[in-house]
Amino acid sequence: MTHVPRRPASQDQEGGAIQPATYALEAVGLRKAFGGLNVTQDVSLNLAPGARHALIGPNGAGKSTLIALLSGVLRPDAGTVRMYGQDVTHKNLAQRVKCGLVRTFQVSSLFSGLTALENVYLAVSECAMRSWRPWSPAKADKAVLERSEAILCTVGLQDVQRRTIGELAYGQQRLVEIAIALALKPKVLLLDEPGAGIPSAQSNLLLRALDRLPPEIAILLIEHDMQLVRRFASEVTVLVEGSILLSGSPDEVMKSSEVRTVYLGSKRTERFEEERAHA
Amino acid sequence: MLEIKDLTGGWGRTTVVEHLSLRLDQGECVAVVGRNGVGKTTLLELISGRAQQSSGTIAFAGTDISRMSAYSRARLGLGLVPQNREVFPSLTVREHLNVSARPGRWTQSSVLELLPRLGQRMDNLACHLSGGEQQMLAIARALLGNPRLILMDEPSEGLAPRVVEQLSDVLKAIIADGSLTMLLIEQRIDIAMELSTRYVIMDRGNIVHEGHSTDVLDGSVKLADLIGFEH
Amino acid sequence: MEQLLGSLAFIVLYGGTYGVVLFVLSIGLVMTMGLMRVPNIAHGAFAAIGGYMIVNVMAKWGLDYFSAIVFSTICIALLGAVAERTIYIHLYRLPELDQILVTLGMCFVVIGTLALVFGPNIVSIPLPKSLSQQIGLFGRAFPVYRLFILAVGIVIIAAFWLVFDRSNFGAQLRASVDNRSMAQATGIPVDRVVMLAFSIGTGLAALGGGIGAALFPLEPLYPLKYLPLIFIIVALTGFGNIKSSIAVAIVVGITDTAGRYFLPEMGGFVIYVLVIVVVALRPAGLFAPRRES
Amino acid sequence: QETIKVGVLSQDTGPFAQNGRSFRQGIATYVALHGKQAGGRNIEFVFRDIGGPSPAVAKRLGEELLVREKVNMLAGFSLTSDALAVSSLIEKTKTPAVLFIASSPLVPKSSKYFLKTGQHTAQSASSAAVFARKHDKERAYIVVSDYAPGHDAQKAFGKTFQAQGGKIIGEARVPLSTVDFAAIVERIAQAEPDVVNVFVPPGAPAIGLMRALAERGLMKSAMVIGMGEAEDHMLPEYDDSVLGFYQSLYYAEALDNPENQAFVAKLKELFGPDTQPDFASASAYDGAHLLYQMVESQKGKSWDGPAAMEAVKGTSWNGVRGPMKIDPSTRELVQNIYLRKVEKVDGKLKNVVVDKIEAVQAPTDEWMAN
Amino acid sequence: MKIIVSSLGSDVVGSRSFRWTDLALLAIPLLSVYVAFPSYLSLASYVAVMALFALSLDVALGIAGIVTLGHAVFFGVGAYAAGLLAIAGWQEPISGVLLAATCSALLAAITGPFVLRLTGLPQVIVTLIIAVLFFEAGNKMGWLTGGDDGLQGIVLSPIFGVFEWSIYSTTEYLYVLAWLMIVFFAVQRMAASPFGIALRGIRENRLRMQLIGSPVMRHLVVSYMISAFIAGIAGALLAQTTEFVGLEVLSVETSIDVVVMLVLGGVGHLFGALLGAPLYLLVKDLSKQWNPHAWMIAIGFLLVLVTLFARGGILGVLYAMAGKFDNRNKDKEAP
Ligand SMILES: Nc1ncnc2c1ncn2[C@@H]1O[C@H](COP(=O)(O)OP(=O)(O)OP(=O)(O)O)[C@@H](O)[C@H]1O
Ligand SMILES: Nc1ncnc2c1ncn2[C@@H]1O[C@H](COP(=O)(O)OP(=O)(O)OP(=O)(O)O)[C@@H](O)[C@H]1O
Ligand SMILES: CC(C)C[C@H](N)C(=O)O
Ligand SMILES: [Mg+2]
Ligand SMILES: [Mg+2]
Repeated sequence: MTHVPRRPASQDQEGGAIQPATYALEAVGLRKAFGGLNVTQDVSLNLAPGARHALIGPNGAGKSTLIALLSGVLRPDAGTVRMYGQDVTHKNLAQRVKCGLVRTFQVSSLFSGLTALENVYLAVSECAMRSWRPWSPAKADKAVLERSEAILCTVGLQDVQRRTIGELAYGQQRLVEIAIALALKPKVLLLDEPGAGIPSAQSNLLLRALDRLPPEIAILLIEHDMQLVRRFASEVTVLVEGSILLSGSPDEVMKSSEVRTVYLGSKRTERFEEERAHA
Repeated sequence: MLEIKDLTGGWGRTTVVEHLSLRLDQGECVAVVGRNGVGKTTLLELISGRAQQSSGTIAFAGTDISRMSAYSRARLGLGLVPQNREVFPSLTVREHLNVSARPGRWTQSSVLELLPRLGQRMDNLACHLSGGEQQMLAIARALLGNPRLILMDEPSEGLAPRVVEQLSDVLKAIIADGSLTMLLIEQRIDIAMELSTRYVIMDRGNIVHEGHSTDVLDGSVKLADLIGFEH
Repeated sequence: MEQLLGSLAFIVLYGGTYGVVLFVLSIGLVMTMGLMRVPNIAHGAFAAIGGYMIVNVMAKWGLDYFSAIVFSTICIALLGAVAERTIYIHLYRLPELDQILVTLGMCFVVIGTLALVFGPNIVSIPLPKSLSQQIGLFGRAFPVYRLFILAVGIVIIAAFWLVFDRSNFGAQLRASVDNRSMAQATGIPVDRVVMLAFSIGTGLAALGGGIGAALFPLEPLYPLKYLPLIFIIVALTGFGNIKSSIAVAIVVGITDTAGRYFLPEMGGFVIYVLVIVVVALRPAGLFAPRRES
Repeated sequence: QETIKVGVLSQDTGPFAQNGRSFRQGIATYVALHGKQAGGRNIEFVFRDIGGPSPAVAKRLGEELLVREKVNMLAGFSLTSDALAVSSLIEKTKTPAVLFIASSPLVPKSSKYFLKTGQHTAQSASSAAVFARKHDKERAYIVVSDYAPGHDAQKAFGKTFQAQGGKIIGEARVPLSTVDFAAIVERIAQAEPDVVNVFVPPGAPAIGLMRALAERGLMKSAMVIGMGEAEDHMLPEYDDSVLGFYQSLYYAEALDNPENQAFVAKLKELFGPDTQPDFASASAYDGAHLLYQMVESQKGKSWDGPAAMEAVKGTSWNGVRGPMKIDPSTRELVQNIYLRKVEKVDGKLKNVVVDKIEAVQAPTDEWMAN
Repeated sequence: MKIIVSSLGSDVVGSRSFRWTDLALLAIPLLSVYVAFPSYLSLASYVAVMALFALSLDVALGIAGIVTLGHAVFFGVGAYAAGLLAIAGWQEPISGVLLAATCSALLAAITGPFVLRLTGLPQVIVTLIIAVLFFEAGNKMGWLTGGDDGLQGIVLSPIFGVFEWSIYSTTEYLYVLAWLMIVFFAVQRMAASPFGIALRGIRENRLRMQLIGSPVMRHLVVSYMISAFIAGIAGALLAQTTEFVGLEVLSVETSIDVVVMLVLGGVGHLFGALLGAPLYLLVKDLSKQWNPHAWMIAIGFLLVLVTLFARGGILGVLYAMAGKFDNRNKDKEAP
């Protein structure tokens, strides 16, 4: 499949100033609590450039919260987030996006009154720094328009690009969600259950879209569909009750008995073993 | 249990489902599969009474429910797990369970036993739950209404594999003993086939193919070809 | 010193009763706006209609003050139910701006009609002898009328506690409003629940309009004139929290009275400034206890 | 036969709707008594409703009256701002305009084509002070609504009261929108004045203020004196709390001069026995008289507005309010100010005239300025 | 609570852009008023000023989704600024308008960051409260504003030093009309620009907009300033054409009026503002002639009916009819 990124050999956490930054995204000691509930407990996570990393774990383990902390939707109670060595903990959402940190939402969050094309157009024009132009007509900006259409094409929505989001079926909305993320030229892409609502047989389309991304982009994926995880990820981290249980290659992780008991369940694991045998 | 004849309907003036007929017997679980946007959800919502029906009939346990409100249908014993979860954001988990409870085999404690995660978050507002927890809540809400026919739209979405497994085991058992009938939409073919007895494939608002789930499970039928996915 | 104590007693007692009237007047809107998510600009119109009704049944049918208030409260509650069934039912689905506009339109119609029928001037509700007396309290004269207001407030609070804390009603109402069709599909009798809640709200508005007529005089423009004040209560309450609305109303009543007392020239605006400060400090906090979703 | 058109700018809707109604009644009564003609010409009134405090609309309607309706004179004006808004218009077109009740001294100064049959705010306010001193009141508290007329009244009362040896122990301007006066009245009560001078708009504020004053016992312990807060037709809106309230103004329904008797009788005949006149309808009636005089003065000549004005400057006549005279230099009126007290007559609240101060002149600008 | 603005999002990227012919289409009926109803020009210029004001609200409400019941603040500040400038001796009208509008825009830059942090009802309430406070401040600062008496004595020099002001409102009408057309054209351009689309994105989903890296607050503040600038132009024009400024320009009623006008015309279409103002004033005028209190009833009913049955105002109805037509074409294109 895709290449397997190697962990940077040695790495000095304190020496960011001396050593050139190697990790695309680096989270150190993140904590977050809602009221009395510790949702994220001292989580540290690294993504090398080009990483294909999956995050799995039981419902309510804190995966979406972690993404929210990384992307700046939530402020961590403690901890640091760095991108290519640069501390972005105190940057807001928009600034992080400008640094190349892009995410999708578990529950679609789109511009429902606008057309699919306009949704993507917004992202493309923002990315191309065109959003301050108040005078030239939007449709005259052919470069932006063409790129928007091209991106919709990659996710297979070219036929419905003139429909408003409210008119699209759920699965199509999920694809617009991904199209927007792609439009932002991400360096680090955080995907929260992108496959939900897309037929499993059609998730090819999704994987293909991801494959077409420049290989140096680091991707963190949350997904409950183990087939997708296995086909996509080169490294898997398991989050349980807000802290990391273990990390490793998909095979390692799925073999772990702990992961089976808290997350996978027995049958699913069997089937997974089977599939692996077929592969 | 459920008899749909020549059903046509959709959203507002747009017709999505056209001249569709389908029959479910007591204690059956029928899976509806198909590509995005072919009208699976719309079919379900037509049955639940939330989409607009323009012609045809829907009979439930011998009663014609085509003209009934969603409320009357629910009271007759129709349960719904909608696609977007549609939990009530300003209610706590406990309040969800309270307002949806109707007498029957499912009680608060038996539902919480099945979905223990919810029990830990009883006093949280639904809008503060994680995606999977919301899905569990939507399922719990439907079960607590003790429906005779349950309509499930992608119930496994967002749920951890272990939860899906437990859930499908329990549902399978109840369906098997004949006390629950289910119409299931599921994108994950493996789960759908495991749970269902029969499947139908939809395309462009109609049923284009039917078959038995066992055929898919044992590999004699390749669903992906029928649905028409590109590989 | 004595003067200071006298001032304090005045502020607490007058401000408190003022707050209670605000509470009764606004609780219906707290419910419709907070629980039912309909910014019902016409809320004050129900209060005004109720007030005018009291004046007229007292004058034309010779009803006494108390029966007139009860009568009009019930009538307006029924009117509210009818309005909910015929007009508001179409609003739940609309965007909020449209809801504001429709109810604003209704408000205009009521104002115009009241002016047309009863003339543009103020009308007053004559207080019965028993209420227009004074009694000694905390070493100073205190109108019985204000005590009556306090008593009514306490009764209403108790009733609310019974309905909302001891039953599913509140949760059913919120569910119905969050997602009407899903609530129906869950088997909640949405229509009944919403109608009942609405009718309670409008009935109470009429009650507030009636008992508060000495503080907020009745006139055709009534529905719009006191809207900012009622809005403030609703906003500070944090949309929909009935329990805190009583506290907020009383705090507002007392702050307003104190402001007018200590700074007569600017005092009327202390409360507005307070709202702005609160919003500046806690833009989400006080207003929205829950996340939008 | 030539017709002289008079455009009447009034407030028929909105918060000042009462004024508009009174204007129409006053004019209609005058026309009923004196016919539609003067000086051989027909006189026709054209009404326009400004509909609230909106000078832009006033100016537009004024322009419409002049351009489209081609009126020869303007009249009406409840609010000072409405009058000021049209001042540049009448200046340009040399159109005489009669102010019925707008009483700010700014207006006659803004254009030489303004005449008035109302008052200078200070006439009533100063007379109130004179009256209070006559009754040996020493300590005055002034409470006015915080807007321009209120400021004028506050100034005039305070100045006159002090000039006559009284003492102002407190003054407060309350926001216009105030209807609950409990707090300010509490302050007033603590200051223990023996006279309270008030100036608030009629309607909800006035009723609220009276009620609060009575509740706190001030209506009895002090002389409460205002201006036009409780005209007779408004009294049914008050309860007994208003008993004992004094007002100083240039008109009272109870005046027993023949002009007033004829006016009141015709008014009741035209608009029903329950109709009561007030200062606005009286001013409109007297204003109509002034307009007729102006037309009369141009008898046989071609219409000349400025000349008509010149002709009536300095006239004096007996209006429904008694003798009145236009001061030719300032175009303010010299008129009587009546002191009235609300009492119960035959079980009904009524304004009873208790005193009058004769031939009150408008103060000079210098006096008002400092 | 989120306030969703019920404008019909027209497909800017997909639809044809504004053409000069549209402007001509607009100009012809407006100019014909000049010829056909010379005695109504004073009313017509008032209507045009209000249309411009409604247009300014459409930028805030219809495009950027800022729900305000306090837009009169900017209108009023523009009017007072223009009036005070003229009284202070700055009698050149055009630069006067621009300076006054700049004052309004600066005010928006100050209140904007505070107001725009809010959404939904809190935003409505806070704008309402700010409007109340500004009205009172205008009243209190009598030394500057003339308080309740108003600001009078405004004298302007002829436009371009050539065209004299007239009491027949001929100059006034053309002057206001010129401003209206220029502003309308500019706003049209803006609405169809990338900036305009970004604003619509913010209106639809603010959080998501931040997440595509958009400087949401700055966009909002700028749009608020643009809207305030236009409102300031309208206010200044009112001051110049009536040569008087009264406190009511700052009143809450003015704020409500302009919202009603815009809604009757149709929110978010820009043309709606141009239609709504005359409709509102016409209905008000006609019903008043019938009975002084009837206008509130008439406007009230109209408001209810338009919102319930003619979503998107008059223009919404027109668009819906055109849209049906459009859809048919769209369906034909689809395979
Ligand atoms: N605002 C909040 N207030 C209180 N609790 C919250 C809040 N947001 C999230 N939580 C809780 O934090 C926990 C973690 O939520 P999160 O959404 O991160 O889970 P998740 O791992 O993404 O789960 P899923 O797989 O179901 O999506 C959940 O139990 C949720 O109820
Ligand atoms: N609530 C709705 N309002 C209006 N149109 C809708 C609505 N839901 C679905 N549609 C339309 O109905 C058509 C069928 O969609 P539907 O959701 O039924 O498909 P689906 O088969 O469930 O797809 P998916 O697998 O993506 O969930 C779509 O074109 C969509 O635009
Ligand atoms: C009391 C009245 C004679 C004063 C009048 N309302 C005015 O505006 O001047
Ligand atoms: Mg999640
Ligand atoms: Mg679906």
